[in-house]
Amino acid sequence: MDYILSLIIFFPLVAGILGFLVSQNSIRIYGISVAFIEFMLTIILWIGFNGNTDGFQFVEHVTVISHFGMNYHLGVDGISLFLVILSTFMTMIALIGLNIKKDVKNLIISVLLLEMTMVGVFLSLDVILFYLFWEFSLIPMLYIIGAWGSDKRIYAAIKFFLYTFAGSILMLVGILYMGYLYHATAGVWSFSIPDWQLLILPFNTQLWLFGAFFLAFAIKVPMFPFHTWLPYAHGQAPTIGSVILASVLLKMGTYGMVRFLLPLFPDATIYFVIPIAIIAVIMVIYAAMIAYAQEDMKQVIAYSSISHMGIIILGIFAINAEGVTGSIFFMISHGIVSGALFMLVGCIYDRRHTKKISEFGGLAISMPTFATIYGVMLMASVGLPLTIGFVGEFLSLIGFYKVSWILTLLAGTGIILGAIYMLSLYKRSFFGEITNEKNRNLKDLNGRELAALIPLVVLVLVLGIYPKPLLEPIDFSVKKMIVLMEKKAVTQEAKEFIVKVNSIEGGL
Amino acid sequence: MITLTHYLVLSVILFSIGLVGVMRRKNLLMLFFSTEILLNSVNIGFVAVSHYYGDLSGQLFAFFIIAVAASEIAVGLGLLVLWYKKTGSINLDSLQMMKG
Amino acid sequence: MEQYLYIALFAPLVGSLVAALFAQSSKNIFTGIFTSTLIFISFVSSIILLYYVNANTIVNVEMMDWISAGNLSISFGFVVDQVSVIMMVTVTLVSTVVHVYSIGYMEHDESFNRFFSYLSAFVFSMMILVMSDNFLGLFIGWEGVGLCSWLLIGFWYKKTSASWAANEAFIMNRIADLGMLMGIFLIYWNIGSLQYDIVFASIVNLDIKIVSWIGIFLFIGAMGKSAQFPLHTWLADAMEGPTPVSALIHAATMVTAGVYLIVRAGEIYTLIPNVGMFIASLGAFVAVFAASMALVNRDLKRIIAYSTLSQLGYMFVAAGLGAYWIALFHLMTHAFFKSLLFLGAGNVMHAMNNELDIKKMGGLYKAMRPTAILMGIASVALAGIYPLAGFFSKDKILEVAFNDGSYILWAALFVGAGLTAFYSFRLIMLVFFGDKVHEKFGIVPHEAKPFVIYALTPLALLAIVAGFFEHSFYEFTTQLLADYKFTLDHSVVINLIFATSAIALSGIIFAVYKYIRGGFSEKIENWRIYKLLLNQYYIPKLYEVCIIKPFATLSRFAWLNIDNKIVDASVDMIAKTICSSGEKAREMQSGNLSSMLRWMVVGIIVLLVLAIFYRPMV
Amino acid sequence: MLEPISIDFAALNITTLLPMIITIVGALVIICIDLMTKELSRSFYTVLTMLFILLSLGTVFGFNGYSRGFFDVVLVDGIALIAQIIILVTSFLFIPLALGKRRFQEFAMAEFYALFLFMIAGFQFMVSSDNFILIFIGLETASLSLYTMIAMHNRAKAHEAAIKYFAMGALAAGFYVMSALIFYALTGSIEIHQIAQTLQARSFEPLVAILAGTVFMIGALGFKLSMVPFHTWTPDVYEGSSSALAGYMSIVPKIAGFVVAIRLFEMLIDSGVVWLENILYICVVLTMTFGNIVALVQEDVKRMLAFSSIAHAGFVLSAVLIGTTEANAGLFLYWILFMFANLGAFTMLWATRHRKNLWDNRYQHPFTKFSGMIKIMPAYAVVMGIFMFALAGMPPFSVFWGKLYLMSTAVNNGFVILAIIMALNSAIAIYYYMKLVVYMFLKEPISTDKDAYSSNISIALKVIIGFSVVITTISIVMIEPLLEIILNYITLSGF
Repeated sequence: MDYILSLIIFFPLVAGILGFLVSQNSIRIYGISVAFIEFMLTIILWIGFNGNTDGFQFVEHVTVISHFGMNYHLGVDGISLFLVILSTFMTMIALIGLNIKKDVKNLIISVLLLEMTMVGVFLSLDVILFYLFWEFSLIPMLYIIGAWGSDKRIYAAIKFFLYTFAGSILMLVGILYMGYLYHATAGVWSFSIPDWQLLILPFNTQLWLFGAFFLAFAIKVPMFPFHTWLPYAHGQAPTIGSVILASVLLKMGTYGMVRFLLPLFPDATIYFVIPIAIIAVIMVIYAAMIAYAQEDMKQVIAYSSISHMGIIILGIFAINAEGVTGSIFFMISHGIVSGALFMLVGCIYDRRHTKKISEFGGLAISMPTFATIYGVMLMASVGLPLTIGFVGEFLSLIGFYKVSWILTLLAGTGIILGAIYMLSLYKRSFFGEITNEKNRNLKDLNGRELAALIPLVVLVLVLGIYPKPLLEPIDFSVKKMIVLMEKKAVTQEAKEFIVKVNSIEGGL
Repeated sequence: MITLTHYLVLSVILFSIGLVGVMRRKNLLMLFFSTEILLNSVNIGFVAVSHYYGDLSGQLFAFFIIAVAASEIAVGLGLLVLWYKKTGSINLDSLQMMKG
Repeated sequence: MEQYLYIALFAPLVGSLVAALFAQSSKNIFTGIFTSTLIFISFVSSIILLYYVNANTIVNVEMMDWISAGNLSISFGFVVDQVSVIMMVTVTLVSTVVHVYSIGYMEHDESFNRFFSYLSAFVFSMMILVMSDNFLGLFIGWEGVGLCSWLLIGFWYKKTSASWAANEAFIMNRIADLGMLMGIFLIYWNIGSLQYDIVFASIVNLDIKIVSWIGIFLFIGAMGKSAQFPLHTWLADAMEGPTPVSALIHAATMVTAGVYLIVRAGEIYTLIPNVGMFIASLGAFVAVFAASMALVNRDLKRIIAYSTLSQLGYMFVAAGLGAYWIALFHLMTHAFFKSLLFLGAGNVMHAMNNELDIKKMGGLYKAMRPTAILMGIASVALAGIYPLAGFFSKDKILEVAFNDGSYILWAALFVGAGLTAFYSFRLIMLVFFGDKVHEKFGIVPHEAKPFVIYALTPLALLAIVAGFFEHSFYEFTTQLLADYKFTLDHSVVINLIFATSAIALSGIIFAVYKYIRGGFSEKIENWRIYKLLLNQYYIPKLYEVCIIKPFATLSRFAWLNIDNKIVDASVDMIAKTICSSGEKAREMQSGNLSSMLRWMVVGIIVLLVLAIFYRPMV
Repeated sequence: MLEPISIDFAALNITTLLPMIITIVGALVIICIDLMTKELSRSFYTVLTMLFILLSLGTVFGFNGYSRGFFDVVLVDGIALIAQIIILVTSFLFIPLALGKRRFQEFAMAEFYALFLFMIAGFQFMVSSDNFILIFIGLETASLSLYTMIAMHNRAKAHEAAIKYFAMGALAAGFYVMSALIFYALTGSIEIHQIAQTLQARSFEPLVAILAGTVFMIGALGFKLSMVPFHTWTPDVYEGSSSALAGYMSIVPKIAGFVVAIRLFEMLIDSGVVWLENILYICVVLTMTFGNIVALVQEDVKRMLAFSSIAHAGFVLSAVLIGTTEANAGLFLYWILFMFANLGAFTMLWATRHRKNLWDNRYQHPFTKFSGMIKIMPAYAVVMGIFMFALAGMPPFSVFWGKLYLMSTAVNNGFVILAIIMALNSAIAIYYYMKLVVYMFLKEPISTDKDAYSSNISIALKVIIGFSVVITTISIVMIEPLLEIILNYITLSGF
């Protein structure tokens, strides 16, 4: 078990490179097998994971560039564990659901490379290594969107790439500056997160560094007003691209916030809580309204992602165990639910080659199973209790309530607006008589699609009813982190804030 | 009495003439002449300064510049001939295949 | 004993899941019988539990953990106490009847199996709602019944109006649910737990302001589910669903969940009489407001729906004024007679080939005598005539209002009682008596199947006799709920009873008198007030114009103009600016040797000039 | 005054000249062989050249540390050594490009190889001296050889490129000697270290004159380093010359220029000439930005690479501005890593060189040419993609590490704004590199004729490409030893 993290990261890479040797007709099963083995590896990781231990586990540490303090440093804790599992799981599901025949080999190899980078981002404890995977993840995604997307795919791919690259390049400066500060304080070079977490920074420095990191994460999430790449990327990407993008890549941004912003810059974080929360609330409402106005089924879900990410951010910036744990759980649940929704849109797109809502109507008549699964996912998306979507949303909101009840109330309108756009989408496409004859004889979901979707449905329900196995380790790590934040905070207000939002009594 | 300053002023004037020539001349050959004037103006300066300091390295430099100028013009003229053979023109404006 | 709890809770779920397996296959009578049986089992378990609770054993189980994070720890916990067991019995009883009824009612529907799956799922959600021992568990049921209501209203999803109504119901409820969530958040952050017992034990220690806010937020939740003004419009539209659904969900059970919540959280509301007064006032307003709309409506089901709305108002008056047991009592009796009324209406609808306009019916008494009798009983009960159930519960509410000194409320309820009696009998008269208008449309009415009628008899029976259990009900529930002290003189009470009965009777008599002679003249339809009532005070219109349309327009505006033209365009503009500056800078690269040389010289000259004039601090 | 000069031969320390002597002798040998027989193939000359380069490299490795020789005009210090190593290794890797499948006439001529070796010798002199004369001689030897080699490609564009390069080079030479004259007039010396001492002793008075000298030196070196506004030759010359030579030109002349810049400018900046620091700051920013934004709008890959090399030069020039040991190490590290990526990219262009301009009237390598390459020749596309991302500074490929190190240096020395500008420029730069990737991977092919893309590919080229791909990809493990070596050399010479 000592090197399991390296194994998890590099297995898809090696498998991807070897994939060039596999012939075109077997490559799909090859991809699924690799993804399955990878998923099993992460499950083994979970089994081996000790939920009650401080700090990171399965740590690997090899010096790579000593002059520079860059190390090959991996580790996992409750915060990253489930995001890793989510990545491998959704990759597997997306590959099972894959329905592309054109150049499928290149596609599958790209997906495997992408899987490596996603897992790498979540497992890296060295910031340079983190940045490396973070940036590298853009390349396979560029290819996936640009080569297998719809008409405006190249524009969308370039936009996605440039936007996120431009955002993260400033983070690089931030990283370097942070490294410099660490060197100046500790006397040695280090880019390792556990080391950095011990570094206490003056308030003004924190503000600047916070800005540099935040921008990168905000674009990735994507936060208003940096979100415009997302609808294009989703709108044009092939199903598998959208699934992975929505379920994992966006989570990299919020993961970054939890991993970097909170423990490294506690004072700046607390300083910015309200402005960021306001942006998050705008995101929730604004994106939900735009989602309502969409004419394309996929765009509705794309904008709904933005809306939901707003609540995740709200949870993160609640700075209490309820909120942060909730938002991490919400990342996972949103990953599963939005992934499933994109997959469902993919199913109908495969049949009709259009995503326009006005082309549909009455699909429930011709495709009842499809409609049922869609309905389940829709309910999870609007956060119905006992589905996976509720737990995270509830915890995020309850967490932020302690910070500001009025903003929580406004963000809470997301659950209303979410119901509005989702139900109207469902009504327009599934209910009513069949108005378009092309929809009359559509085939219901086939075995491949069901194989991909049923596990998601099961997860949506099981984790909605029994989220404890996930919540417990997450909560443990989050609580540790909050204690650390309180210790590290340099300003009195920040300390008081943390104590305040983490204690019962006194509200409104 | 002609002092160092006079030589240097002469050198600067010649250098400026050379620069103006480089900027204004459209004939390749004339352009080469201008560059020669540039180099030789510097030579005057070097010799004068060398004499002023009683240091030989300036004159040494001047000799090297002369040598380099000679070889430079040899290569330059070679290129000019090539170009003339190809296009029948030694106008600078004819050299506009590549731009942008 | 726990096993009875689990049976009562999960039997409907099992039924629902089994029925769901057949959801896509053609009609199978088995699903109907199976689910009905399971609901009946649930009912029996509830009765057994009632017996236990009566013997003063309160059952409280923790099934398993659900959410825990930070200080928050919530588990699936269930409690069977005096309040919840009453609700359980009521719900399962009505559900059993509705299930059996539905076997007949839905027999020609292609989605028969799916219907039973949904219906049982609803019962399960409702059981969670009433049995949970914490607010979040209640919220599960709360949203669960919302989901089932959405599924069932939109059951005939091919009808656009049905799916529209379903969405409206869901969204309206969501608005209220947000309020409820806020209440839950507030409770959590002040008490640290959502368990009823812990919350009620420590609520007294809180600042009254906070308690008021909790009360207000929870009541907002209740307003949505119980369709109180201004969130009432969905209930009338919800009549698009199959009639058994209207009977079960939109009359007997789900809509009363709001009342249940207030009753359950009675310990909070007793601390904040101001909020209680507000609730009561709103209830009284709705009681009259809804009744007035029922006066003129011509849609059979909508009339009953408005009547439900009005009766919910009554319950809120009682709950708001602190007479929790009375609210619960009216809730129970209302469940019996109102579902009976609806199911009877279902029979009528079937007989009339799904025609709903009561002006197109008439004279059905001959063809459908059992139904007519059942509906008559229900209507008398609704009107509050001794000795039927409605008399006892409704009269008590008026008494409470009077006792409280809120004479305005009393007056409103008093007027409401008269209106109720009038519109109930307007309906009866127009449907069962008078001219056989339906013959013009070539409809031949027929009575429902006997087993359907038999299924309804328990309800009829209860509608008649339930009132006599008032005293034991009082004894039973006040073990848990706060008692309500009457301070009125006996003579005043007697007078009040007479007054109320008088106005109810006069309402009935007026209706019978008027409609036996052909009803009102056509002229009345041109009255402004008639139009106002017929258009539901133009409130749906108002929502349409002021909320739905602007929201859609604003959404489109935000998308097309803000998102595309400002946010996205400014991003593109940055890229374009960089590119166009590239194009500009490219001109430097003219390819002309002279100009290239000139650039070099210019560079040198500029630097020289800088060397002379630019002197940074050294 | 005229006394017999007696010089102890040992004091000449002639070994310091050994690396240059080997290359010069090599050149002469090649000429002699050519005189004797005309029938030898280009492969013979190529390999012979490589051998001489190897020999020279061997002698370079023999030095360790600071030594002067040959009347103290030759200075072999750390940066001279590291620069020589870079020059020789780059030359060693580029000369096999002569062995493409197609026959170009310049490679058939022995003179080409002789000139190549002369050029190397010239650059070697340039980097291993702090004497203005020797630097000038080295510069001119190298440049004159280079002009000739460009012209030997024997196409109209090559001639045009040679003439342009030549004319501007002559002007730059004028700037150079003018600068030397000014410094000589001010200090009476033409040795940089003596100039430095004298100037410091006089506490930089008269400043205007010193600055004037500096300005002309900026002009002269700026030309070599293609610094804005002295860069205008770069795209045209790259376009005109063969890809092999263009790639070479983007590396070697610049490293020689950087070494001279380090020697002169850092001396001045370290002594507190804030003016120069500010001007360099502006130049660095201008050069980076200009290179990048014009590269954005290019239609031809080679021209795009030319502009990108301007941007890269600007990026690296920041190291001169920062001027610490760390920064200089960063400069060399960056350049080595850049060399591999650039080698690969230009070799790829070279490999796809076709006799005719199939895709565009003017350009050999327009972007459209590479449309859908992934479908026609997937391996090529992937390899080219790797080089593009490497050049763009995408982790984990080579240039990223150089960029990281330089930016980190900037941050560590208080140039945070500069670091941010560098970062923003990288963000712009990614676009045009990605443009090629977009063409290769995302567009549909316009022709499926494999030969059109591989007309010049040969084993030698494949080996070179393979080598650079490997280095570019696994560069992460090379950083540590490379930095070790570079820092070792640099601290030896005290920069």
